[in-house]
Amino acid sequence: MRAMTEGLLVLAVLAPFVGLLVGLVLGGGRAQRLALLTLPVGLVIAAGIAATLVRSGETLVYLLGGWAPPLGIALRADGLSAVMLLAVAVVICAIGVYARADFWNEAGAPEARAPFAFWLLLLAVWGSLNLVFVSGDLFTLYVALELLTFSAVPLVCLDGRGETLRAALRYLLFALAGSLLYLLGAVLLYGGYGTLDISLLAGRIRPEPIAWAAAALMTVGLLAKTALFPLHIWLPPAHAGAPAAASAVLSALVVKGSWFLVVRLWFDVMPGVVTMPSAQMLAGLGAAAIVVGSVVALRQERLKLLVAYSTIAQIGYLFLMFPLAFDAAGRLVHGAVLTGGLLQAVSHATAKAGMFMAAGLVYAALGHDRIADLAGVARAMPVTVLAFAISGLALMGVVPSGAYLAKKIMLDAASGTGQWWWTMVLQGGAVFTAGYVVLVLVNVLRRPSGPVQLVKRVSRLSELAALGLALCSLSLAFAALGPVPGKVVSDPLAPGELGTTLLVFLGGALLALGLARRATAGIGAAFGVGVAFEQADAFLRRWPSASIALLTLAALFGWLMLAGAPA
Amino acid sequence: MIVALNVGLVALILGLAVWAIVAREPFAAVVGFIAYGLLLTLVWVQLHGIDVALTEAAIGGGLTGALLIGAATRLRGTEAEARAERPGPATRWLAAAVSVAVTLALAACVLVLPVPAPTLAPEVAAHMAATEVGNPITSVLLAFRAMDTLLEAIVLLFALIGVWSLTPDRFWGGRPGLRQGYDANGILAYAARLLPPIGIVAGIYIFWVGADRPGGKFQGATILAAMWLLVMMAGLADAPPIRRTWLRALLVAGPLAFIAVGLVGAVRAGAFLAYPPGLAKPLILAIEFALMPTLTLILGLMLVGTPQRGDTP
Amino acid sequence: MSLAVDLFSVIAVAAGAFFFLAGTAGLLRFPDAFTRLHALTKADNLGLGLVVLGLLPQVGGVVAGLKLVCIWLLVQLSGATASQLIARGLRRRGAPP
Amino acid sequence: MNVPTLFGLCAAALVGIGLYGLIVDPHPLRKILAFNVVGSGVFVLFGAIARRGAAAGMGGDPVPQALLITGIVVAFSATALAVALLKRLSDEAGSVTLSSDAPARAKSDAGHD
Amino acid sequence: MTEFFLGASAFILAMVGLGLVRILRGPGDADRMMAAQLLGTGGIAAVLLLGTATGEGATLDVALTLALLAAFASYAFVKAEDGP
Repeated sequence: MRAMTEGLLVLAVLAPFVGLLVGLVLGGGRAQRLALLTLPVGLVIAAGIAATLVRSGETLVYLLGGWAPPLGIALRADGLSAVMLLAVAVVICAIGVYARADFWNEAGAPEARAPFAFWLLLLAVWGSLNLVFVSGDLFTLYVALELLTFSAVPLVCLDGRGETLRAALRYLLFALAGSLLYLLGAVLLYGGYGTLDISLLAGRIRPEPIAWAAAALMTVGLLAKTALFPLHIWLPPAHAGAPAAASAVLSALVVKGSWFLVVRLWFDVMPGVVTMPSAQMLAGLGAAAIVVGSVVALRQERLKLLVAYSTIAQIGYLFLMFPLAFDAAGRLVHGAVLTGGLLQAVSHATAKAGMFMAAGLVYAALGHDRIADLAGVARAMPVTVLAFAISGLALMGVVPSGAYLAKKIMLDAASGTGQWWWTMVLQGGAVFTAGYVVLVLVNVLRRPSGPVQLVKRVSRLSELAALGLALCSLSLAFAALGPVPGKVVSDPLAPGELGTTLLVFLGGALLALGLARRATAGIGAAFGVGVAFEQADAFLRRWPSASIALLTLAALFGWLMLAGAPA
Repeated sequence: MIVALNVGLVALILGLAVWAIVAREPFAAVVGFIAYGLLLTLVWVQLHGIDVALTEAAIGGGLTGALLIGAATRLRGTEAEARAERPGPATRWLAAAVSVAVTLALAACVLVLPVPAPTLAPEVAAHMAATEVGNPITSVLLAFRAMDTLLEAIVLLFALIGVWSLTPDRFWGGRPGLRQGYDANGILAYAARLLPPIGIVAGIYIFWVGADRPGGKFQGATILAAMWLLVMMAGLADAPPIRRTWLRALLVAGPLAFIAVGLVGAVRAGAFLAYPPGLAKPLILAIEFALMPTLTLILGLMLVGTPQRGDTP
Repeated sequence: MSLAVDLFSVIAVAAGAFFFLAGTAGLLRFPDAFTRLHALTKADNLGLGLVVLGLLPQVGGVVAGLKLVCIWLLVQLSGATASQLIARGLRRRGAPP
Repeated sequence: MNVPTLFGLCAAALVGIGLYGLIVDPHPLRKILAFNVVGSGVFVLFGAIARRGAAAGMGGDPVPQALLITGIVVAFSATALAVALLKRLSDEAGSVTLSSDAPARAKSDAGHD
Repeated sequence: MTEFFLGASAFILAMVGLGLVRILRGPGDADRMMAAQLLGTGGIAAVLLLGTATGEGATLDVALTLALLAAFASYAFVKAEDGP
């Protein structure tokens, strides 16, 4: 019986892949029906893994071929993996429901390229992500990362326009550079310790030059794939140019794969090697991502680009937990903060997918997504706007969203460890998020000068899928209350909490007023700041700057680990 | 003598790598890179990795070279545009500085690698008997780390799906690449009639010896793919339209068979990808046999590229 | 006997190496592309032939020997076809012969 | 200096050379080439590490050698995908530059106005 | 004997290197392509000598693979150059 439940780990990876393989042969409409059929199966498998884990309370391990590491490869699922598996399954299912309208191959009609490719690639991304979550071997993880890249890149240019092809090529090349740095680190680790198995390595690794070099190279390689500022060169055009369903996959899920690996590396492979200063730098990059991503998002004229830039800010959020998760002895530990970070990742995954779906629906209905011309949309498509608004609220961390609970946990840790500066970043980040959400909402709620022209009726099912994900994110705090210490959220509806929420909104509105492109160009100083941020972003997203930044960061991380190591 | 040889080899390799980066024209750089691939094969021989040398000879010397040469020839008109974007000296110096820093850090790591070196060779030797094959690399690839090999086939398939997804909509389902002219008395047609029979024998031979000596399905499949490409280049055969069901069935047959054998292992031997005792070698050979046509087709089609015409020949 | 065989190998391989030297020297000295490549083709193929000849008694076994000869033949074939094709392409585009 | 160390240092240099090309050369095809140079550097390093692990009558540690084969295949797939993308970009856009900024902005607006 | 084969291998490699320097500089792409093709011959000779010196029989298969695919890049070049 036990082997059966652990076999679920294999099935989680195999189910999407087999669906893809068989779908490729069936072709056209049948591939798509098979893909839709695979979605609930995968969801059940993920739920099964989560249930088994909750029941047994210990990490699931499956030895492939019966060979134990270091010779063989083990699949492992701990709480971290299970939560991500489940979250990804839910989001993929919602995207599947949403995408039926955009990518539909009629039963009798000849196979069409875009729908066929989309459904296969959706399964490909899913299987690759599941592999990232359960693999216990650094080389298998490298292959999983490449699988993820190869399935994500074609999603970017499904429409085949020159601009998206360019975005896809840029994404591919930068991501490949990142994977090589990761592989280089893994190779060094094998040279130093003779194994690639995560848990064996954790026991053998010591703070010494090989480990520092490997940690630095692998970390920045993964950051390049995650698009953490200032390595976000590829993200805005890729995520904004892709079809909405693909954008949701890329923005909500694909970047979480490499982020998850950074977490794995730092917390599970080399907690004794990475140091507090390097964690501070990682979170510092995250803080910079929040500021730059949010301000540049406010400056966008188009909704999808705004959402893409907000993704950069949210990626920054995901790295704030690292310096807060150190214990008194200066080691990274699993604990409440990691739970908080994970919660943040899940709430971003759901909310961001919902947001991109809503933006895609607006684009499809209006035939454009110029923010300045969105007046009246709220009346014309209330469900879509509601989905966008709720996603926005969830991202801001309004009660009872998952992000709210995550923020609480981290604020608690920040004050507990005396790192007041992260308190500021955490609070300020919500204000920035409020800024662009308010900007969009103000525009869609405005009274239009004439009747709103809809070029296409959007599918009600798609709207509900977006709304469902948004609600999911907004109510995550309830779902996660179990494993979290009760004192953190004693009374979410206390006057103080509501006051904070109001303040966040107010701050966001002010930011939107001051920095947005069109709203009020009159406020001179703030306007100048906005332009400066835009130019800095444009400079950093040039290829030479981004790649030099990549290697410089590797050197900095290496140096910070070396300098911060216990003598 | 061996030192002189190795130092000379290293000098040549570094020189060619620099050439591939700094040469003015992309085409010249690509030719340098092909020679570089040839020398890498020698490096693998020197490092006692004959299996790797075979892979490098087939992939680096053959397929990658042809792929890049084709691209460089076709993209000749784009050089001026790129040259105009060349970054200024400050950026170049900065780039050089960070690259040198990485090299120095790596060199330092190479010099402090632990002695004695950690190795899994004794572990492999101890458990090889259970896999019933004589080539340790094959033991690793198809038993100890069989999952990686399954994933490798899936990586190739993903890349092919990616290449196909770039098809212009009007050509979807059509034949990849351009129609190749056929000249019955041409030199290419001559080569394409003479070489493939030898190549097919050699490819199958290298696949067959792989169980017990250096070689294997992948190297063999690469040679077969190259022969298929040669026949297509000479216009003796045309690439199949990508909507054909038989083609797609062959493309997934290898991985599906691999997964099926793995599932049989889960039922009969207690774990996915485990082999029941006594059946290891036949099952390994069966997997390799099933993977051969799949890999050949994927490699060949990946080189031919995106469909650029309709279904009609 | 073994000494004579070894001597044969040494002489043949040395002669092969000499032809590689000659090919490279021609490459560096001859004036235009066609003569250069012509010289190089001849010299290299002869060089490889002599090396193969010298190695024949050393590899031990008929199969290995056959493989050696096969390698030489293959290189001959691909060298001849490739140079013809490239030269023809050159002429068609009007390069000076 | 022994053979693995020599080739290990060679690998370190190859990685640096390739990275430099990856940064400064604006042509995507040259970036693909540079990616392959970096990749081969990583592979040679792994090969040198495998050679250091020679034991039990084997000329090298077979585990890294087997992984190298997978690595070479993955790098080849990446190259093939990148080249296909590059060719398609050149066909579609008539230019292969990577530097055009925030491209989605101009195009999709123009398409619907 | 081993030393001699290694030496011959090193010598041929040096010749290959010298030739490369000359030819990679052009002037034409056809020259370069042809050069790469012909230098492959030297590479194959070097592999054969090396394999015999180390007594590793399987290097013959490496050389065989190289020989089979030796002209492959040239064919691709001619096809790309002349068009279909």
